[in-house]
Amino acid sequence: MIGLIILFTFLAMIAVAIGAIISKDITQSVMLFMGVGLGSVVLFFLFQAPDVALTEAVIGTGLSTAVFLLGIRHTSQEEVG
Amino acid sequence: MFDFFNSIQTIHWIVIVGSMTLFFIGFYGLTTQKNLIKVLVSFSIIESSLFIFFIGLHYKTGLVAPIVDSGLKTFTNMVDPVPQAMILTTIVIGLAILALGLSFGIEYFKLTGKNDISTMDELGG
Amino acid sequence: MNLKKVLPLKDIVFSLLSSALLLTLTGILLQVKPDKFKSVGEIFLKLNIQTATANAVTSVVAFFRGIDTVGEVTVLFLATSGVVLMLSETQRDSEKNIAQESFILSIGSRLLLSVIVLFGVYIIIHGHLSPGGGFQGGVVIATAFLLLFLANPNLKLRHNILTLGESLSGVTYILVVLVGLFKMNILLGNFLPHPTNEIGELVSGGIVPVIYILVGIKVGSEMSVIVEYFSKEDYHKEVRDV
Amino acid sequence: MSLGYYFLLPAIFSFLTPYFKRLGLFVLRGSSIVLMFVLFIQTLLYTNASLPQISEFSVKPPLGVAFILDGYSLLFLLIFTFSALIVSFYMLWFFSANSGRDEARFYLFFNMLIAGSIGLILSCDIFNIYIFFEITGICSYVLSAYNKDKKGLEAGIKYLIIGSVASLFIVFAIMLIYLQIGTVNLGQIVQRFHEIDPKLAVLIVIMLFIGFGTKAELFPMNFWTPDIYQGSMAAINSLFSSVVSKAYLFVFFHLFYLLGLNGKYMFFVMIIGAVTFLISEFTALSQTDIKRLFAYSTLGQLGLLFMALSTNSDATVSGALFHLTSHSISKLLIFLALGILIHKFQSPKINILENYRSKFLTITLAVSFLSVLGIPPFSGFVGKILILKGFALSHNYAAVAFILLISIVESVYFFRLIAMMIDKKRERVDISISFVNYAILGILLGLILLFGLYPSLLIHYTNLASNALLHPQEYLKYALGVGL
Repeated sequence: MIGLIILFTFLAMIAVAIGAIISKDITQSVMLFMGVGLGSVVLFFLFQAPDVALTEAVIGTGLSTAVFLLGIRHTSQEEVG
Repeated sequence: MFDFFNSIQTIHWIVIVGSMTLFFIGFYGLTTQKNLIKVLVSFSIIESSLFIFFIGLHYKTGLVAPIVDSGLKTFTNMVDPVPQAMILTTIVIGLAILALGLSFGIEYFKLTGKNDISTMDELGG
Repeated sequence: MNLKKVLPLKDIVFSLLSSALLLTLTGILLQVKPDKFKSVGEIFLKLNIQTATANAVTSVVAFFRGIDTVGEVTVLFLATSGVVLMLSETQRDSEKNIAQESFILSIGSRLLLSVIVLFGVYIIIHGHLSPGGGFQGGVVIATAFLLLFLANPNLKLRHNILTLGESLSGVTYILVVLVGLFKMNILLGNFLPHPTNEIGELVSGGIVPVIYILVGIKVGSEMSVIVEYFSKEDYHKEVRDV
Repeated sequence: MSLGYYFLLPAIFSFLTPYFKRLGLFVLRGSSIVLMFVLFIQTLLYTNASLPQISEFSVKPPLGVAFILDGYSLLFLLIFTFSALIVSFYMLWFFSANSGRDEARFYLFFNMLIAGSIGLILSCDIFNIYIFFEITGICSYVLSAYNKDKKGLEAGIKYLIIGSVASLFIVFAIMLIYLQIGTVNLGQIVQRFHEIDPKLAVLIVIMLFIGFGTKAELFPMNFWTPDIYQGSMAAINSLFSSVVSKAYLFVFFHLFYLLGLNGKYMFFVMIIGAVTFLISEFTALSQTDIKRLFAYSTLGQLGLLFMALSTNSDATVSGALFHLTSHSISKLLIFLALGILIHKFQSPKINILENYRSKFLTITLAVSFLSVLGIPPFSGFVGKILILKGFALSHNYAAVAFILLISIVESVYFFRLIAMMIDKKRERVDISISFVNYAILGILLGLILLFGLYPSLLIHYTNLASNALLHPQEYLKYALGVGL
């Protein structure tokens, strides 16, 4: 069962990552990137690494996204600025 | 059918193929994207893929997280703690680089109104 | 380095090349056999009972590979200083904009603040017993400040206290490293008593929880500064001297 | 004495910078000088100690991390601490001439840049090396953007992206190494490296090569270097040229010889070094920005060093290390002197050399140009002749001819610059040089002459270094913690 969960998490992460790269809207791209982070949190929990999962959740996904979103407010929203 | 998916060999294959695909997506973004923020997003995706790769390959069936609870009293049958410690360090460093890069980008945008790294042409022979 | 005139052909060739590289990389990695050697981590797991720390990851981070964490804390410190250097303006106060603050948001954020900070402190002081520790707890505390900044855009943190916490915890951390040299003749030695039968208790593990508390204070104050500088509303989208 | 002080003391000083600033600018500037002085004195004391020296953290190696000082790192440590001391004095003049800067943060990054570079050369643990790689990296990014003008920020952004990508490759390589042999200690990696699956070993080597080669400014990953040099201040350039790039070069060759790659990859690195040398010196000919010109010159000399250091012969490597030291001193002098000129004329163009009038500056600059070029009786001559002698002894006459040919190209632009400096027809402006700068440039000039006339002073240390680099058995014994 765990193998299937891992497989589907990976598929979701890949889809979200492609979206984050090809999206023309920066905010959307950052929000999709947050999806990649959440997927990796799930995987870290499944791989018995709760410390890394907590760190990724708080730092890699939480604060990074916050810093991204706060930073975007000061720059252009569109791809070409 | 579930047995196939639960064997550690399959899980490792899924981890390798999945994380390398993520790595490639991030790498594609890093080389084709011109917006600084999207470059940083691609960079973070590559980092995440490497973390999953490393932690995933150190997971083996039947091992538990390296923490003793009330029940357990010995450190046996646990996953390797060193990779987790290394990844923890690398995640924090990634955030540091990200914040620094964003602050450079904001300041550059305030000066020039551009956040496109391909049009940076102040420097050159 | 003007990449404007990129031919589509170049893109295609590049994509093909990188896909080929990826396939080779994956192919090589798939053939990798598991390691034949006893890894450092397994030896650490065996030795871990001597440090009397219930969480093996914490003992690796704070003790066995403690110098990495000193470096990591320094990296964060440098990044924070870099962000402050970049985003600080000399005449910041001249054009202060008065943003309207929402009543419910500001009351709610103040109520939540204490809870979140408490949670962060819990994560920090239980770092050697459960998942989490100085870095995670410090960032949780900073998240509380982020909430506060979102609710009250005009809020200003007391930089004196933050700088004091940051400097003091950093210097104390280095001193802890040096005391190990003088008492145990090895840098970062575990000079506090750490009897192994206390494993799992709140006060156990010698210097490990001390280090994580110091790291927590330092990371918390640094991340709050980063969040404050990024959430400043002072920037307008006007372009200076183009 | 403990090697840990090399990292811990700068860290304490950096954490305390806000309080030094509150005590006054004098304390702030003085603190950095005191720090660098202490580190330099400690290094001088180590020249009399028995090598290698070790200081461990937490647990003894191979489990824990340790700092190890052997002959190879001692030479670099001397160069780094000396350069740092010189630059910290120079900054006294710089900040009194350009007041109103954020001095506290400059000193913070300056201290940690030196500490990070020293950490890179002392650490015997590859993950720890990665941490110092990032510390040095972040300090370099911020210092190149320190001016907060368009050029500086552009340099900072470019450097940050390139540096982060390089660090990704290093992280990947470290992960593969740990997956295969379960260790990050250099000694154990060396012991077990042949056990790694050969295909994977090639992959690891390529990744380490890309990671450290990018930062060590090796072709073809050095396209970014001139931009960074052009965008940042001259004082920072002197550090990039004589400390940071040398630290990465140290790690590159340390891993190169430790992992036993000198058999398989020697020819490859030599060719890449030669290409770097060739392209950089030819590109330097057409530069109009003076910092950019010397960036290409630095790249060229690094290419020469890569050629000579990869040869696996004691004589050539010792000569290359001599050349490295003399190049560090010359480039320190050149960039610091150019900093004075650039500050006076507020222009980085090459024609500022035609507009000043100062015999002292002309003499020091000309001497350092001739030293880089390898004209007797300056120290660069000894370095170059030792390299050529080493190549000739190993019957590699093609390399000898190549180096001599490229030196002719090099001489074209150096003599053009000297002609611009002594051209009498131009109208010139008097330039005043402060006492500190007289002292600094005088000391550097004296060293160039000293090592040129009495090379045996330095050859003792370069022989020690080349011996430690090519025969690392003692180092490995310490890294493995055997017999401690």
